[in-house]
Amino acid sequence: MIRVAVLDGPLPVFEERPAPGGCGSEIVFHGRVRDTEKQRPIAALFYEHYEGMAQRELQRLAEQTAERFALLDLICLHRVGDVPVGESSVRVVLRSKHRAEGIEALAWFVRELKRRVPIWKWGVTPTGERFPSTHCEGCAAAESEHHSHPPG
Amino acid sequence: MIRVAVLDGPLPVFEERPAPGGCGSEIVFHGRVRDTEKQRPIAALFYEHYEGMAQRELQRLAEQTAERFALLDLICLHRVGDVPVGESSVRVVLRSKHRAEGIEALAWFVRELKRRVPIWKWGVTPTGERFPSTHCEGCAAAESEHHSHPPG
Amino acid sequence: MEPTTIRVRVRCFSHLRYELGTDAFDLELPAGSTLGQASERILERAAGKLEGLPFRMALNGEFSEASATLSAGDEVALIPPVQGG
Amino acid sequence: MEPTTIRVRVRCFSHLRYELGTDAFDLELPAGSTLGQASERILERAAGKLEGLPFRMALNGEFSEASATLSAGDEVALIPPVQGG
Repeated sequence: MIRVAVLDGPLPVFEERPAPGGCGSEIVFHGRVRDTEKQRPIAALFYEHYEGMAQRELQRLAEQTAERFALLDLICLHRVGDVPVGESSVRVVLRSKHRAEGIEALAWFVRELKRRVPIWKWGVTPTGERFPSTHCEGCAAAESEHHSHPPG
Repeated sequence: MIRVAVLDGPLPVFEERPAPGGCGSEIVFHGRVRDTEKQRPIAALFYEHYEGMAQRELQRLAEQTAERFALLDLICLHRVGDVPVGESSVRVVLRSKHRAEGIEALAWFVRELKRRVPIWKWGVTPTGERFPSTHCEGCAAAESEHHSHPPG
Repeated sequence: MEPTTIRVRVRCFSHLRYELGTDAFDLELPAGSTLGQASERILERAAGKLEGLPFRMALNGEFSEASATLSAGDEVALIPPVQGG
Repeated sequence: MEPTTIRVRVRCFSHLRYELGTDAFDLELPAGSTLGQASERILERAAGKLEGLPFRMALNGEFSEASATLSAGDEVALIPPVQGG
Protein backbone atom coordinates (compact mmCIF):
# COMPACT_ATOMS: atom_id res chain seq x y z
CA MET A 1 0.00 0.00 0.00
CA ILE A 2 1.23 3.44 -0.93
CA ARG A 3 -0.36 6.44 0.69
CA VAL A 4 0.79 10.04 0.94
CA ALA A 5 -0.89 13.15 2.27
CA VAL A 6 -0.08 16.78 2.91
CA LEU A 7 -1.94 17.92 6.02
CA ASP A 8 -2.47 21.27 7.69
CA GLY A 9 -2.65 20.34 11.37
CA PRO A 10 -1.29 17.65 13.71
CA LEU A 11 -0.58 14.22 12.29
CA PRO A 12 -3.04 11.55 13.43
CA VAL A 13 -1.56 9.22 16.06
CA PHE A 14 0.32 6.31 14.52
CA GLU A 15 -1.44 3.09 15.43
CA GLU A 16 0.64 0.00 15.72
CA ARG A 17 -0.92 -3.06 14.21
CA PRO A 18 0.21 -6.52 13.16
CA ALA A 19 1.94 -6.41 9.80
CA PRO A 20 1.29 -8.49 6.66
CA GLY A 21 2.79 -12.00 6.92
CA GLY A 22 5.70 -11.27 4.62
CA CYS A 23 6.80 -8.20 6.57
CA GLY A 24 9.92 -8.59 8.68
CA SER A 25 10.75 -4.90 9.10
CA GLU A 26 8.71 -1.84 9.91
CA ILE A 27 10.40 1.52 10.21
CA VAL A 28 8.60 4.65 11.36
CA PHE A 29 10.53 7.87 10.85
CA HIS A 30 9.50 11.17 12.40
CA GLY A 31 11.16 14.38 11.28
CA ARG A 32 10.73 16.70 14.23
CA VAL A 33 11.00 20.46 14.65
CA ARG A 34 14.08 21.40 16.68
CA ASP A 35 14.13 24.38 19.01
CA THR A 36 16.53 26.46 16.93
CA GLU A 37 16.70 27.47 13.27
CA LYS A 38 19.77 29.28 11.94
CA GLN A 39 20.94 29.45 15.58
CA ARG A 40 17.86 31.46 16.58
CA PRO A 41 15.44 30.07 19.16
CA ILE A 42 12.07 29.36 17.56
CA ALA A 43 8.59 28.43 18.69
CA ALA A 44 7.67 26.64 15.48
CA LEU A 45 8.49 26.17 11.83
CA PHE A 46 6.01 27.33 9.25
CA TYR A 47 5.88 25.00 6.23
CA GLU A 48 4.81 26.57 2.95
CA HIS A 49 3.90 24.32 0.02
CA TYR A 50 2.79 24.41 -3.59
CA GLU A 51 -0.63 22.85 -3.23
CA GLY A 52 -1.32 20.09 -5.74
CA MET A 53 2.25 19.85 -6.98
CA ALA A 54 3.55 18.90 -3.50
CA GLN A 55 1.07 16.02 -3.25
CA ARG A 56 1.79 14.82 -6.78
CA GLU A 57 5.56 14.89 -6.35
CA LEU A 58 5.26 13.11 -3.02
CA GLN A 59 3.03 10.41 -4.53
CA ARG A 60 5.41 9.92 -7.47
CA LEU A 61 8.40 9.71 -5.13
CA ALA A 62 6.60 7.19 -2.89
CA GLU A 63 5.79 4.99 -5.89
CA GLN A 64 9.38 5.14 -7.15
CA THR A 65 10.76 4.33 -3.72
CA ALA A 66 8.43 1.38 -3.15
CA GLU A 67 9.35 -0.08 -6.51
CA ARG A 68 13.10 0.53 -6.21
CA PHE A 69 13.36 -1.05 -2.75
CA ALA A 70 10.61 -3.67 -3.07
CA LEU A 71 8.62 -2.21 -0.17
CA LEU A 72 5.33 -3.74 0.96
CA ASP A 73 4.00 -0.40 2.25
CA LEU A 74 5.09 3.21 2.17
CA ILE A 75 3.01 5.82 3.96
CA CYS A 76 4.13 9.44 4.16
CA LEU A 77 2.30 12.26 5.88
CA HIS A 78 3.78 15.75 5.67
CA ARG A 79 2.44 18.65 7.68
CA VAL A 80 2.19 22.18 6.36
CA GLY A 81 1.40 25.40 8.23
CA ASP A 82 2.83 25.98 11.70
CA VAL A 83 4.47 22.97 13.38
CA PRO A 84 5.46 23.66 17.00
CA VAL A 85 8.89 22.69 18.34
CA GLY A 86 9.01 19.00 19.36
CA GLU A 87 6.21 17.94 17.02
CA SER A 88 6.61 15.95 13.82
CA SER A 89 6.58 17.72 10.48
CA VAL A 90 6.77 14.47 8.58
CA ARG A 91 6.13 10.79 9.27
CA VAL A 92 7.23 7.99 6.98
CA VAL A 93 6.25 4.34 7.53
CA LEU A 94 8.13 1.72 5.50
CA ARG A 95 7.34 -2.00 5.61
CA SER A 96 9.57 -4.50 3.86
CA LYS A 97 10.62 -8.12 3.97
CA HIS A 98 14.00 -7.37 5.57
CA ARG A 99 15.33 -4.37 7.41
CA ALA A 100 18.22 -3.67 5.00
CA GLU A 101 16.02 -2.46 2.17
CA GLY A 102 13.79 -0.57 4.60
CA ILE A 103 16.75 1.37 5.99
CA GLU A 104 18.10 2.17 2.52
CA ALA A 105 14.65 3.17 1.32
CA LEU A 106 14.21 5.57 4.25
CA ALA A 107 17.54 7.29 3.57
CA TRP A 108 16.76 7.63 -0.15
CA PHE A 109 13.15 8.71 0.26
CA VAL A 110 13.88 11.53 2.69
CA ARG A 111 16.87 12.76 0.68
CA GLU A 112 14.76 12.89 -2.48
CA LEU A 113 11.85 14.49 -0.63
CA LYS A 114 14.24 17.29 0.33
CA ARG A 115 15.25 17.70 -3.31
CA ARG A 116 12.01 17.62 -5.22
CA VAL A 117 8.84 18.03 -3.19
CA PRO A 118 7.90 21.72 -3.24
CA ILE A 119 7.70 22.43 0.48
CA TRP A 120 9.65 25.21 2.19
CA LYS A 121 10.12 26.24 5.78
CA TRP A 122 10.22 29.49 7.73
CA GLY A 123 11.34 30.01 11.30
CA VAL A 124 8.67 31.34 13.63
CA THR A 125 10.01 33.33 16.58
CA PRO A 126 8.43 33.14 20.05
CA THR A 127 6.66 36.44 19.21
CA GLY A 128 5.20 34.98 16.03
CA GLU A 129 7.47 36.68 13.48
CA ARG A 130 8.47 34.58 10.46
CA PHE A 131 11.96 34.58 9.01
CA PRO A 132 13.18 32.70 5.96
CA SER A 133 15.30 29.60 6.32
CA THR A 134 18.34 29.26 4.11
CA HIS A 135 18.89 25.67 5.06
CA CYS A 136 18.99 23.62 1.91
CA GLU A 137 19.78 19.93 2.20
CA GLY A 138 19.13 19.64 -1.51
CA CYS A 139 22.48 21.34 -2.18
CA ALA A 140 24.44 18.69 -0.34
CA ALA A 141 22.47 15.97 -2.11
CA ALA A 142 22.93 17.39 -5.61
CA GLU A 143 26.32 19.01 -5.84
CA SER A 144 26.24 18.99 -9.62
CA GLU A 145 23.43 21.51 -9.49
CA HIS A 146 25.00 24.63 -8.01
CA HIS A 147 22.95 26.70 -5.63
CA SER A 148 23.97 30.10 -4.44
CA HIS A 149 22.21 31.15 -1.27
CA PRO A 150 20.47 34.41 -0.54
CA PRO A 151 21.78 36.28 2.47
CA GLY A 152 19.82 35.48 5.62
CA MET B 1 18.24 8.23 27.79
CA ILE B 2 19.33 4.67 27.24
CA ARG B 3 16.97 1.87 28.15
CA VAL B 4 16.93 -1.78 27.19
CA ALA B 5 14.79 -4.68 28.32
CA VAL B 6 14.26 -8.33 27.51
CA LEU B 7 10.57 -9.16 27.93
CA ASP B 8 8.56 -12.36 27.89
CA GLY B 9 5.23 -11.24 26.43
CA PRO B 10 3.90 -8.56 24.07
CA LEU B 11 5.75 -5.26 23.88
CA PRO B 12 3.91 -2.35 25.49
CA VAL B 13 2.33 -0.02 22.92
CA PHE B 14 4.72 2.67 21.74
CA GLU B 15 3.43 6.05 22.78
CA GLU B 16 4.28 8.99 20.63
CA ARG B 17 5.24 12.05 22.53
CA PRO B 18 6.93 15.37 21.79
CA ALA B 19 10.69 14.94 21.62
CA PRO B 20 13.42 16.91 23.42
CA GLY B 21 14.08 20.30 21.79
CA GLY B 22 17.33 19.22 20.14
CA CYS B 23 15.77 16.17 18.48
CA GLY B 24 15.20 16.44 14.74
CA SER B 25 14.86 12.72 13.99
CA GLU B 26 13.03 9.88 15.67
CA ILE B 27 13.20 6.41 14.17
CA VAL B 28 11.16 3.49 15.47
CA PHE B 29 12.18 0.11 14.10
CA HIS B 30 10.09 -3.02 14.55
CA GLY B 31 11.55 -6.40 13.68
CA ARG B 32 8.52 -8.54 12.94
CA VAL B 33 7.95 -12.27 12.72
CA ARG B 34 7.32 -13.36 9.12
CA ASP B 35 5.01 -16.23 8.25
CA THR B 36 7.74 -18.58 7.05
CA GLU B 37 11.05 -19.78 8.50
CA LYS B 38 13.39 -21.84 6.35
CA GLN B 39 10.57 -21.95 3.77
CA ARG B 40 8.23 -23.66 6.25
CA PRO B 41 4.99 -21.97 7.30
CA ILE B 42 5.08 -21.08 10.97
CA ALA B 43 2.67 -19.82 13.60
CA ALA B 44 5.35 -18.12 15.70
CA LEU B 45 9.02 -17.90 16.47
CA PHE B 46 10.24 -18.99 19.88
CA TYR B 47 13.09 -16.81 21.14
CA GLU B 48 15.50 -18.46 23.58
CA HIS B 49 17.95 -16.29 25.51
CA TYR B 50 20.76 -16.47 28.02
CA GLU B 51 19.13 -14.63 30.90
CA GLY B 52 21.31 -11.95 32.45
CA MET B 53 23.94 -12.05 29.72
CA ALA B 54 21.42 -11.03 27.03
CA GLN B 55 20.38 -7.96 29.02
CA ARG B 56 23.98 -6.99 29.79
CA GLU B 57 25.14 -7.34 26.19
CA LEU B 58 22.14 -5.38 24.98
CA GLN B 59 22.80 -2.61 27.50
CA ARG B 60 26.47 -2.43 26.55
CA LEU B 61 25.63 -2.34 22.86
CA ALA B 62 23.04 0.41 23.41
CA GLU B 63 25.59 2.52 25.30
CA GLN B 64 28.22 2.03 22.58
CA THR B 65 25.74 2.90 19.84
CA ALA B 66 24.49 6.04 21.57
CA GLU B 67 28.04 7.26 22.07
CA ARG B 68 29.27 6.36 18.59
CA PHE B 69 26.38 8.10 16.80
CA ALA B 70 25.72 10.91 19.32
CA LEU B 71 22.16 9.76 19.96
CA LEU B 72 19.90 11.59 22.38
CA ASP B 73 17.91 8.43 23.21
CA LEU B 74 18.14 4.74 22.44
CA ILE B 75 15.46 2.40 23.70
CA CYS B 76 15.46 -1.28 22.78
CA LEU B 77 12.91 -3.85 23.86
CA HIS B 78 13.45 -7.46 22.79
CA ARG B 79 10.84 -10.16 23.32
CA VAL B 80 11.66 -13.70 24.28
CA GLY B 81 9.40 -16.76 24.37
CA ASP B 82 6.79 -17.27 21.63
CA VAL B 83 6.20 -14.32 19.30
CA PRO B 84 3.26 -14.91 16.90
CA VAL B 85 3.57 -14.14 13.18
CA GLY B 86 2.99 -10.43 12.46
CA GLU B 87 4.01 -9.28 15.93
CA SER B 88 7.24 -7.49 16.82
CA SER B 89 10.10 -9.41 18.34
CA VAL B 90 12.16 -6.27 18.79
CA ARG B 91 11.56 -2.54 18.88
CA VAL B 92 14.30 0.06 18.72
CA VAL B 93 13.68 3.79 19.19
CA LEU B 94 16.50 6.15 18.22
CA ARG B 95 16.38 9.92 18.69
CA SER B 96 19.09 12.15 17.28
CA LYS B 97 19.71 15.68 16.11
CA HIS B 98 19.62 14.76 12.41
CA ARG B 99 18.27 11.75 10.59
CA ALA B 100 21.60 10.71 9.01
CA GLU B 101 23.15 9.53 12.27
CA GLY B 102 19.87 7.95 13.35
CA ILE B 103 19.70 5.85 10.18
CA GLU B 104 23.34 4.79 10.47
CA ALA B 105 22.90 3.99 14.14
CA LEU B 106 19.88 1.78 13.43
CA ALA B 107 21.76 -0.23 10.79
CA TRP B 108 24.77 -0.68 13.07
CA PHE B 109 22.81 -1.45 16.23
CA VAL B 110 20.69 -4.21 14.69
CA ARG B 111 23.66 -5.77 12.89
CA GLU B 112 25.64 -5.87 16.13
CA LEU B 113 22.63 -7.16 18.07
CA LYS B 114 22.54 -10.09 15.65
CA ARG B 115 26.23 -10.75 16.29
CA ARG B 116 26.60 -10.52 20.03
CA VAL B 117 23.41 -10.57 22.06
CA PRO B 118 22.77 -14.18 23.13
CA ILE B 119 19.27 -14.69 21.78
CA TRP B 120 18.31 -17.53 19.43
CA LYS B 121 15.18 -18.41 17.55
CA TRP B 122 13.20 -21.54 16.79
CA GLY B 123 10.40 -21.98 14.31
CA VAL B 124 7.06 -22.97 15.82
CA THR B 125 4.79 -24.91 13.46
CA PRO B 126 1.00 -24.43 13.41
CA THR B 127 0.77 -27.61 15.54
CA GLY B 128 3.16 -26.19 18.13
CA GLU B 129 6.28 -28.19 17.25
CA ARG B 130 9.61 -26.32 17.48
CA PHE B 131 12.37 -26.66 14.94
CA PRO B 132 15.80 -25.05 15.03
CA SER B 133 16.59 -22.11 12.79
CA THR B 134 19.90 -22.16 10.97
CA HIS B 135 19.56 -18.57 9.90
CA CYS B 136 22.59 -16.69 11.05
CA GLU B 137 22.95 -13.05 10.03
CA GLY B 138 26.06 -12.86 12.16
CA CYS B 139 27.92 -14.87 9.54
CA ALA B 140 27.26 -12.38 6.80
CA ALA B 141 28.22 -9.52 9.09
CA ALA B 142 31.49 -11.06 10.27
CA GLU B 143 32.98 -13.02 7.45
CA SER B 144 36.37 -13.13 9.12
CA GLU B 145 34.89 -15.39 11.76
CA HIS B 146 34.01 -18.57 9.93
CA HIS B 147 30.82 -20.37 10.86
CA SER B 148 29.90 -23.73 9.55
CA HIS B 149 26.22 -24.47 9.86
CA PRO B 150 24.59 -27.57 11.27
CA PRO B 151 22.31 -29.36 8.85
CA GLY B 152 18.70 -28.26 9.17
CA MET C 1 -7.30 35.29 -36.01
CA GLU C 2 -4.83 34.01 -33.40
CA PRO C 3 -4.28 36.22 -30.37
CA THR C 4 -0.82 37.83 -30.45
CA THR C 5 -0.33 37.67 -26.70
CA ILE C 6 -1.15 35.16 -24.01
CA ARG C 7 -1.59 35.63 -20.32
CA VAL C 8 -0.11 33.15 -17.81
CA ARG C 9 -0.29 33.02 -14.03
CA VAL C 10 3.01 33.14 -12.15
CA ARG C 11 3.23 31.54 -8.68
CA CYS C 12 6.03 32.54 -6.29
CA PHE C 13 7.28 30.56 -3.31
CA SER C 14 9.65 30.86 -0.39
CA HIS C 15 12.56 33.26 -0.94
CA LEU C 16 11.21 34.37 -4.29
CA ARG C 17 7.81 35.17 -2.84
CA TYR C 18 9.60 37.02 -0.04
CA GLU C 19 11.74 39.07 -2.43
CA LEU C 20 8.92 39.82 -4.86
CA GLY C 21 6.45 40.54 -2.07
CA THR C 22 3.65 38.61 -3.76
CA ASP C 23 2.21 35.09 -3.99
CA ALA C 24 1.27 35.36 -7.64
CA PHE C 25 0.87 37.72 -10.57
CA ASP C 26 -0.27 37.62 -14.18
CA LEU C 27 2.25 37.91 -16.97
CA GLU C 28 1.52 38.85 -20.57
CA LEU C 29 3.76 37.24 -23.18
CA PRO C 30 3.90 36.96 -26.97
CA ALA C 31 1.99 33.91 -28.19
CA GLY C 32 4.40 30.97 -28.64
CA SER C 33 6.67 32.02 -25.76
CA THR C 34 8.57 29.35 -23.90
CA LEU C 35 8.95 28.75 -20.19
CA GLY C 36 12.54 30.02 -20.47
CA GLN C 37 11.32 33.27 -22.01
CA ALA C 38 8.78 33.65 -19.22
CA SER C 39 11.60 33.20 -16.74
CA GLU C 40 13.61 35.98 -18.41
CA ARG C 41 10.62 38.32 -18.24
CA ILE C 42 10.11 37.54 -14.58
CA LEU C 43 13.76 38.32 -13.80
CA GLU C 44 13.55 41.61 -15.74
CA ARG C 45 10.41 42.56 -13.90
CA ALA C 46 12.08 41.76 -10.55
CA ALA C 47 14.72 44.41 -11.32
CA GLY C 48 17.59 42.68 -9.53
CA LYS C 49 15.63 41.39 -6.55
CA LEU C 50 16.09 37.77 -7.66
CA GLU C 51 19.82 38.22 -8.30
CA GLY C 52 21.66 35.09 -7.14
CA LEU C 53 18.49 33.30 -6.08
CA PRO C 54 18.45 29.80 -7.56
CA PHE C 55 15.21 28.31 -8.79
CA ARG C 56 13.74 25.63 -11.04
CA MET C 57 10.66 26.18 -13.15
CA ALA C 58 7.38 24.29 -13.10
CA LEU C 59 4.63 24.40 -15.68
CA ASN C 60 1.13 23.51 -14.49
CA GLY C 61 2.57 21.89 -11.38
CA GLU C 62 5.26 19.75 -13.04
CA PHE C 63 8.99 20.44 -13.22
CA SER C 64 9.56 21.45 -16.87
CA GLU C 65 12.27 22.30 -19.37
CA ALA C 66 12.93 25.89 -20.43
CA SER C 67 11.98 24.92 -23.98
CA ALA C 68 8.35 24.08 -23.10
CA THR C 69 5.86 26.24 -25.05
CA LEU C 70 3.28 28.13 -23.01
CA SER C 71 -0.45 28.39 -23.63
CA ALA C 72 -2.90 30.99 -22.38
CA GLY C 73 -3.98 30.29 -18.82
CA ASP C 74 -0.93 28.17 -17.95
CA GLU C 75 0.42 28.26 -14.43
CA VAL C 76 4.14 28.96 -14.23
CA ALA C 77 5.97 28.56 -10.90
CA LEU C 78 9.36 29.57 -9.61
CA ILE C 79 10.60 26.76 -7.37
CA PRO C 80 13.55 27.71 -5.13
CA PRO C 81 15.47 24.86 -3.46
CA VAL C 82 12.95 22.92 -1.41
CA GLN C 83 13.19 22.42 2.33
CA GLY C 84 10.63 19.83 3.36
CA GLY C 85 11.05 17.01 5.81
CA MET D 1 45.18 -27.86 51.32
CA GLU D 2 43.94 -26.71 47.89
CA PRO D 3 41.28 -28.88 46.28
CA THR D 4 42.65 -30.78 43.29
CA THR D 5 39.47 -30.48 41.26
CA ILE D 6 36.86 -27.80 40.74
CA ARG D 7 33.29 -28.06 39.62
CA VAL D 8 31.82 -25.60 37.10
CA ARG D 9 28.33 -25.27 35.67
CA VAL D 10 27.98 -25.57 31.89
CA ARG D 11 25.06 -23.84 30.16
CA CYS D 12 23.97 -24.94 26.66
CA PHE D 13 21.92 -22.93 24.18
CA SER D 14 20.23 -23.27 20.81
CA HIS D 15 21.74 -25.91 18.52
CA LEU D 16 24.14 -27.06 21.21
CA ARG D 17 21.38 -27.53 23.73
CA TYR D 18 19.42 -29.38 21.03
CA GLU D 19 22.33 -31.70 20.20
CA LEU D 20 23.31 -32.33 23.81
CA GLY D 21 19.71 -32.73 24.92
CA THR D 22 20.23 -30.67 28.07
CA ASP D 23 20.11 -27.07 29.29
CA ALA D 24 23.00 -27.43 31.70
CA PHE D 25 25.32 -29.88 33.41
CA ASP D 26 28.13 -29.88 35.96
CA LEU D 27 31.69 -30.47 34.86
CA GLU D 28 34.58 -31.52 37.08
CA LEU D 29 38.00 -30.20 36.06
CA PRO D 30 41.52 -30.11 37.52
CA ALA D 31 42.07 -26.98 39.62
CA GLY D 32 43.69 -24.29 37.45
CA SER D 33 41.95 -25.37 34.25
CA THR D 34 41.23 -22.77 31.59
CA LEU D 35 38.08 -22.04 29.67
CA GLY D 36 39.70 -23.58 26.59
CA GLN D 37 40.36 -26.80 28.51
CA ALA D 38 36.75 -26.87 29.67
CA SER D 39 35.70 -26.50 26.04
CA GLU D 40 37.84 -29.52 25.05
CA ARG D 41 36.29 -31.60 27.83
CA ILE D 42 32.81 -30.61 26.70
CA LEU D 43 33.58 -31.64 23.11
CA GLU D 44 34.98 -35.00 24.30
CA ARG D 45 31.93 -35.60 26.42
CA ALA D 46 29.65 -34.76 23.45
CA ALA D 47 31.25 -37.65 21.52
CA GLY D 48 30.94 -36.07 18.07
CA LYS D 49 27.52 -34.52 18.53
CA LEU D 50 29.00 -31.00 18.37
CA GLU D 51 31.11 -31.75 15.29
CA GLY D 52 31.05 -28.73 12.98
CA LEU D 53 28.90 -26.65 15.31
CA PRO D 54 30.49 -23.24 15.81
CA PHE D 55 30.36 -21.56 19.20
CA ARG D 56 31.99 -18.91 21.33
CA MET D 57 32.58 -19.31 25.05
CA ALA D 58 31.31 -17.16 27.88
CA LEU D 59 32.51 -17.18 31.47
CA ASN D 60 30.04 -15.96 34.09
CA GLY D 61 27.93 -14.33 31.41
CA GLU D 62 30.72 -12.49 29.55
CA PHE D 63 32.38 -13.47 26.29
CA SER D 64 35.86 -14.67 27.36
CA GLU D 65 39.20 -15.83 25.98
CA ALA D 66 40.14 -19.50 26.03
CA SER D 67 43.06 -18.63 28.31
CA ALA D 68 40.81 -17.46 31.18
CA THR D 69 41.37 -19.53 34.35
CA LEU D 70 38.32 -21.11 35.95
CA SER D 71 37.32 -21.11 39.61
CA ALA D 72 34.97 -23.45 41.44
CA GLY D 73 31.33 -22.49 40.88
CA ASP D 74 31.97 -20.59 37.65
CA GLU D 75 29.33 -20.62 34.94
CA VAL D 76 30.63 -21.60 31.53
CA ALA D 77 28.42 -21.20 28.46
CA LEU D 78 28.56 -22.43 24.89
CA ILE D 79 27.26 -19.60 22.68
CA PRO D 80 26.38 -20.66 19.12
CA PRO D 81 25.89 -17.90 16.52
CA VAL D 82 23.15 -15.68 17.85
CA GLN D 83 19.88 -15.02 16.04
CA GLY D 84 18.09 -12.19 17.79
CA GLY D 85 16.25 -9.29 16.23
